[in-house]
Amino acid sequence: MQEKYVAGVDVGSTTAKAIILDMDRNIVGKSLQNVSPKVAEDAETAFLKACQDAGIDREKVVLITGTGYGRLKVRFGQLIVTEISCHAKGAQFIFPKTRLTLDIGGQDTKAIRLGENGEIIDFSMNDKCSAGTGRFLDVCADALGFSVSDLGPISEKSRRPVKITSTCTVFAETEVSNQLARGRKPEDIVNGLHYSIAERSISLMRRVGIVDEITFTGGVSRNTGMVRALEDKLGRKINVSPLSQWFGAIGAALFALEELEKGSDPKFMPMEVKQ
Amino acid sequence: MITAGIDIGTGSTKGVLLEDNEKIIARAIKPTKGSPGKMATEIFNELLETSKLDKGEVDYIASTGYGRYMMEERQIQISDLTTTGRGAKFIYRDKNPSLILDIGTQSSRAIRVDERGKIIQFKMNERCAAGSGRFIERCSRYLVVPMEKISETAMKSTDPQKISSVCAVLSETEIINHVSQGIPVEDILMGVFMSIADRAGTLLKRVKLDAPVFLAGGLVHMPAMKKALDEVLDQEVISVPEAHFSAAIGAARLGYQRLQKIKK
Amino acid sequence: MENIVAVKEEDLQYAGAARKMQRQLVRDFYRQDVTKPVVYLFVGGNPAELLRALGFQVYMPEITALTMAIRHQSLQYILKAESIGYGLDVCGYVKTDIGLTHLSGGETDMGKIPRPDLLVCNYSGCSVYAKWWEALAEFYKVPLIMLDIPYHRFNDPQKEDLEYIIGQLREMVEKIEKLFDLTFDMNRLKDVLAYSRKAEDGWGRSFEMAKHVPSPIDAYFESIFYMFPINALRGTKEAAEFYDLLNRELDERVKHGIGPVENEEFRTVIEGVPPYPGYRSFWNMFKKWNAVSVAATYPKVGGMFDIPELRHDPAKPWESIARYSIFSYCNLSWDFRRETIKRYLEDFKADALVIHGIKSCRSFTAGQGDLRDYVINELGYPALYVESDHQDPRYWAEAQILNRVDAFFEALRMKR
Amino acid sequence: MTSATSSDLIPLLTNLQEITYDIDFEQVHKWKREHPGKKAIATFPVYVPHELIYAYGHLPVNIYGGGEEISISHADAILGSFICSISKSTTELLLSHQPFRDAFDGFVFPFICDVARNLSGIFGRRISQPVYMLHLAQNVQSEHSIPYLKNEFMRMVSTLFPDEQLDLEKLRDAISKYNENRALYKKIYELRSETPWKVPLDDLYMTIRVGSNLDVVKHNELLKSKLSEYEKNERPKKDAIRVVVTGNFCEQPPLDIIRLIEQVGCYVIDDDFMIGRRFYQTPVSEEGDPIEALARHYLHEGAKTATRFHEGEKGEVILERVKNANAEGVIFLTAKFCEPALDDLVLQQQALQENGIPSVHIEFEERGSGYENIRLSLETFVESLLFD
Ligand SMILES: Nc1ncnc2c1ncn2[C@@H]1O[C@H](COP(=O)(O)OP(=O)(O)O)[C@@H](O)[C@H]1O
Ligand SMILES: Nc1ncnc2c1ncn2[C@@H]1O[C@H](COP(=O)(O)OP(=O)(O)O)[C@@H](O)[C@H]1O
Ligand code: SF4
Ligand code: SF4
Ligand code: SF4
Repeated sequence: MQEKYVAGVDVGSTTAKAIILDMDRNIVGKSLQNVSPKVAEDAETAFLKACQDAGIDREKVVLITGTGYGRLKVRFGQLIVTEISCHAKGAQFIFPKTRLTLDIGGQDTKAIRLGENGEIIDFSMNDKCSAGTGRFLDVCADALGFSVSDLGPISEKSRRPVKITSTCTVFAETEVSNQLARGRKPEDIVNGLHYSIAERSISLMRRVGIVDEITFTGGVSRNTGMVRALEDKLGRKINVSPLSQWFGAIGAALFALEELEKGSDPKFMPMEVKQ
Repeated sequence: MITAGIDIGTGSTKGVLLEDNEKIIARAIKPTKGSPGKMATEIFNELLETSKLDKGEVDYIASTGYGRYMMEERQIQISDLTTTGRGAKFIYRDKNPSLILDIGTQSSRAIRVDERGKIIQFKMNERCAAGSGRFIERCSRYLVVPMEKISETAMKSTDPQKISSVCAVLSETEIINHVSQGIPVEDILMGVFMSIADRAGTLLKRVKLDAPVFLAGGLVHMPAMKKALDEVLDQEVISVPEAHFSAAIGAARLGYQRLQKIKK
Repeated sequence: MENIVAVKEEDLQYAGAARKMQRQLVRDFYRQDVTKPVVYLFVGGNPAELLRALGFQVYMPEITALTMAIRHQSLQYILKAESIGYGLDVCGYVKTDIGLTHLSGGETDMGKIPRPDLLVCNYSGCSVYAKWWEALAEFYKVPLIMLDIPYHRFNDPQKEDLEYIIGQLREMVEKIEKLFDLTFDMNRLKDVLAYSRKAEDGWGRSFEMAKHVPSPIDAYFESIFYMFPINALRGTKEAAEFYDLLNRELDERVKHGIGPVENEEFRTVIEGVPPYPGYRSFWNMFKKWNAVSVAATYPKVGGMFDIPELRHDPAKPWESIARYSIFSYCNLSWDFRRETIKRYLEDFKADALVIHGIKSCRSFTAGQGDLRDYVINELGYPALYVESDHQDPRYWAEAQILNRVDAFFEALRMKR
Repeated sequence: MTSATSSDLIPLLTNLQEITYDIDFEQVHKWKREHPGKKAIATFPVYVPHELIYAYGHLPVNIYGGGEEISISHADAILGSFICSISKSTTELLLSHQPFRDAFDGFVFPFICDVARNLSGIFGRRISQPVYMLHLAQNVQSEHSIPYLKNEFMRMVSTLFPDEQLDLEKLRDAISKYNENRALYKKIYELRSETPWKVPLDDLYMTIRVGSNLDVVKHNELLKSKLSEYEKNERPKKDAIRVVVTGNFCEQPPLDIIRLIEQVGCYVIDDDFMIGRRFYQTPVSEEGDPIEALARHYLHEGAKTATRFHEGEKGEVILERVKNANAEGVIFLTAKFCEPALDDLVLQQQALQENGIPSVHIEFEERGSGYENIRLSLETFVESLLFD
C-alpha cells in the first residue's frame, strides 16, 4: 500500500499550527508559526513546514482538516471542523480520560466537557473581549518588559501575589505599571495576573461542570505559572503536555483520519460552502 | 491672587497657575510616570519656574484627576468631572457650552453642565477602554505611526475603514488584517477615530445629544478626532487645544472660589 | 431532494399562501384608520376579547417593537429612550416603544402607531409590564387599569386565583363603561370568543403538524411570522381564517413531503425569545445543518395554545378568559416550563434543545441555565445555550453565535 | 420566645459587622439550637410579612445574598449573565454553601421582580425544603385584592408549615412586637434627621441589618441600646449635605460604598437601606382580623419601592421624601441589572429635574472591582452642591 498521511491545520488568532499523522496515528510532523495578516498564506506555510518536519512530500497528505478561528482560510484542505470539536478530540487522544478541556488561546478561552466516548456534552466560551485570554498576558507581559515565555519561571519566585482588580486588558496594563511604580515585585504582579485569569477560567469551567480529568490546552498552557495558579485554585492536578498548543491541530488531523477510515467522501462538513 | 490647578491623569499630568481667576500665567504638562504624588510636585515646580514665582506666592493649590489624593501640597482635591466641567465652561465661555465630551487616556465622559458650569448629569465608560485615548496609543504602537503624526495621517483618509471589533485589544488583529489587505494606514486610523467617536456618541446620547458638543481632554490635539466626531454626531464639534487643560483650569478656578470663601 | 423534484408547480396550490396572507395582515393592521378608542395591551395572557367586544382598537407595543427590530430599525429608538434616562439593561421592548411612540410620535414606514386612549396592564408573567405602563400613563396622561394575574404555581389554578381575576375583569368592564360611556354586550363578547377559539384551534393544530417526520413547519423560525394573527388579531374573523389557510398549506406540505429544509437531519426544540435583530442569520445557521425546530415555547408567549383546555370558550366567557391569562408562557412556574420542554422533546421526537437567552429580558431568561442543566443532566438530551437580545442589535455577535451553533451540530452529527 | 437580657447583647455589639455579614448564619443556627423543633424561614427581600411566620413560633430571616463573602462561580451558568448580584450570590449560596442550606427549613420568594420570582423555581428543583413564591397583589383599587392577598398569605404559611395551625392571638402579639421594631426605627431616623452627626451611617445600617438574623425581641433590645448610644453620641457636626438615597430596596450596596457616601460629605437623612425590614413604615393595626390588617397594610401603606405597581405618583413620592428630609439632593443607588430600579428612576429623575433638585445615579454590584468610579461620581455630585 502506498504511504499515506493526513494533516490538521489549526489557524488560531495568534498562531497557526499544523500536525501530520500517519495512518497508525503517529505524529510524524508538526509546526507552529505566528499568524500574520496574510492568514491563508500562514496556514499554507504552517502545513508545508509540518510536511518538511515529517520529511514527506505534500502530495502524500491525502486529507487535510482546517480548524480554528481562521479555519475557512485553509483553502487547500477538504474538511472544516470547529476548534471546539478539535481541541476536545486532541485532548482525549493524548489524555484518554479527559472529561473537561480548558483551552486558553490568544483571543479566546473555552471550556469543553466531554463524555466517556469523547463526545462533547457541553461547552462555553468567553465573548468578544480580550480579558482573560492569552492576549491579556501578552499585553501585561509587554508592560512589564517580559516575554510571555518568561512568565512561568518568574512567577515561581512569588510569595505574595498582587491582586489585579481590572478585568479589561487595557486597564490591567496600566494597573500593572502602577503596581510596578509602587514598588511591588514583578513576580508578585505576574502571579497576580495568573490568578486573575485562573479565576475567570474556572468560572467558565463551572458553567459546564468541573469533572476529572481536566486537560489544559492552547498556547497559554505552556505557561507553567498559569498551570500552577489553576491547580492551586482548583485544588487538583490538571493534565498538560508539551504538545498542548497542538491539540487542536491533532484533533483536526484525527478527524481527517477517521473520515478516511470510514471511506467516506470528504464532503463531510457543510462549512466549506459558505464564507 | 494666584491659584494652582494640578490635574494628575492616568496618562499625563497637567498644571496651570491662574491669576485672579482669569489669567493663566503658566502651564505645564508631562506624561504621568512613576508616583503620581511626585509627578504633581514636578509639575508644580515647573509652573513656579515658568512664572518665576515662589512657592509662598501661590495662595491655593487644588488637585484633580485620578491622582488627586496623592499630591501632598494640595489644599483641596476636586473630582475631575467637576473640574473639567468648570474648566471647559471657562475656556469656551464665549460660546456658552452645555455639553462636554472629555476623552482622556483611559476615560471617556459625557458631561452636561448648567449656566455656571455646574454638573447636572454625566455618563462615563466604566470597565472597558475601547473608547478612550489608550486605543489610539496602542494603534500608534503597532501601526508604527508616532503619536504626533497620528492625527495628521488620519486626516489624509478618503475612505475610512470601519473597525468592527468592540475590544480595543482585539481590534488589533482586525487592523493588521486591514494593513495586509493593502488598505492605506490613513483609512485605518480614521476608522479607529470613527470607532471612538461612535462610542462617544452613545455616551452623549445617554445624557441627550441636544446641544453643540465641546471637546475636552488630550484628544483636542487631534483634528482627526474632531473630524470623526463631526461626522458621527452630525454636527460641528468644537475643540481648542487649550481644552486639554480643562480640568487643571477648572481646579484652579474652584480653588479661587474656595479662597474667596475662606477669606470672608 | 427526491420528493422535491417530484412536486410539480401546479400541484402546489398553497405554497407560501400563509406567509403572503400574514404579510397582508400586517400591512393592513398598520395602515388601518383609527376609528375607535385605542387600548394598549400586553401580549401575554391579555383580555383582548373583552376590549374588542367593548369596541376598542387593540394595540400591543411589543409586536410593533419586534417588527421594528426584525426590520433593523430598533436601535435608533432604543438610543432615544436611553437619552431620557432608560438604562442599558432595561428591556428592549420598553425602550423601542417609548423611543418610537412617545419620543418620535409613532411615525413608521408601515404607518402611524396611534397613541393610547386607555392602558390595560394585564400583569401576566412579567414585572416590567407594570413599570412600562406606569411610565406610559404618565407620558400620555390616560387612564391605566391594572389587571393583576397571579403567577402560575399550582397544578391547577386554584379557585381563589380565578375568582380574583374574574372579579377584576368585571370591575374593569364597569370602569371602562363609565370612562368611555360604552355598554358591554355579552353577545358580542361571545362572538369574539368564538373567533378566538377558532383561531386557537387552528394554531394548535399547526403545532401538532410538526410531529410529522419530516416536519412541514419550522415551529420556531416560521412560527414567528404566523404568530402575528393570533397575538395581534385574536378574536377577529381574519385571524380565524388565517389559521385555516395555514393548515391547508401545511397539509399540502405533508402530502408532498415538503419541509422548511430540504433534507431534515436534526429536530430541535427551541426555548426563548428570538434574536430579532439577527433573526435571518440565526435561521440560516440552523438551515445550514438541516435542522428544523419542531416545537418551541416562544409561540406560546400569548398563551398555551397547544393545550385545548386553555383556549377561549364562548360557553364560559369569564372563566376561560381568566384561565387563559394565567397560562401565558412567562407566567408559568419553572416546574411547568420544565415539564413543557420535556413533553416537547419527547412528543416531537426531538434530538436536542436550543435555548436563546435575552440579555434584557429576565422574565424569560433568568433560570434558563438551570433548565439547560436539567435537560442535559436529568433528561439526557444535548442542549445549546446562546445569548443575545430581542431588540438591541449591539448584542448580536454573529461570529460568536455561529461558532457555537456550528460546534453544537458538529458534535451532534459526530455522535450519530 | 425568650426575651434577651442585656448581657446577651454584648457579643452582638462587639461583633456587629461579623454577625451582620455572616453567611454561615451562626445566629440562626444558634437560635434553632435554643428552640428545638422550631424552624427558620429564609425570605428574599421586601414585602414578606414576617409577623405571620413569627406567629407560628418560627424565625423569619431576611436573606441578602453572599455579598463580598462568596465568589460567584456556579450561579452565572444557572441564571445568565445580565442578572443582579443578590440573585447570583443567593443562588451561589444554595449551590455551594452547606451552612446556608442547613440553616433554613423553608424559603419564600416574593414576586418583586422576574428574577426573584424565577429563583423560586430554581430553589424548588434543588432542595427538599418547601419553597413558596408569594404573589403580592398589585391591584390597589380592586375590592378583591385584600381577600386574595389574605388567602395568598395563608397559602404561604400552609406550604411552609403544612401541619400547623395559626393562632390569631399569637399573630396579634407578633404584630405588636414588630410594631415596636418599627417604632424604634422611626425614632432613630428622627434622631438622624435632627442631628445626623450623632448617627453614623454604617453603624446604623448594620444595626438594622443584623436584625435579619435575630429574633425580633432581641433586635428590639439592640435597637433600644443603640438609640441611647446615638443620643449620647458626641461626634462633631460636619459641613455635609443632606441627601436622600433611594433605589436600593432589594440588593444591598457593599458596606464600603455606604461608608463612601458619608466620607465624601453626605448626611443620609432618608434612604431605602434594608427596606426589607422596614417596608411597613407605620404601625400595623392591632385590632380586628390581623391577617387582613397585614394585607391591607401592604396594599395601602407599604413602602412605595419600584418593585410594586404605583401609578402616577413616582414624582410626588420622591419630591415628598426630599421635602420631608429637608434634603439638598438625591442619590439613586441601584443594583446593577436591577430592572425595576432602572425603570422607576426615569420618572423620578424627571420630577427632580423639573423641580431643580440635583440627583446622581450610581450602579453598584457585589464584589465590584474597586470603587474608584463610584467615588468619582459621588464626589462630583457633592461638589456640584458645594461649589457655586
Ligand atoms: N512559551 C509560552 N509560554 C507562555 N505563554 C505562551 C507561550 N507560547 C504561547 N503562549 C501564549 O499562548 C497564546 C497563543 O495561544 P494559541 O493557542 O496559539 O492561540 P490561538 O490558537 O488563539 O492562535 C499567546 O497569546 C501567548 O500568551
Ligand atoms: N499632544 C498631546 N499630549 C498629550 N496627549 C495627547 C496629545 N495628543 C493627543 N493626546 C491623547 O490624549 C490622551 C491623554 O488625554 P488626557 O486628557 O491627558 O488624559 P488623562 O488626563 O486621562 O491622562 C492620550 O491617550 C493621547 O491619546
Ligand atoms: S477594551 Fe478591555 S474591557 Fe473592552 S472589550 Fe477589550 S479587553 Fe474587554
Ligand atoms: S417578558 Fe421580557 S421581553 Fe417581554 S416585556 Fe417582559 S422583560 Fe420585556
Ligand atoms: S435587585 Fe432588583 S432585579 Fe435583583 S432581585 Fe432585587 S428587585 Fe429583582
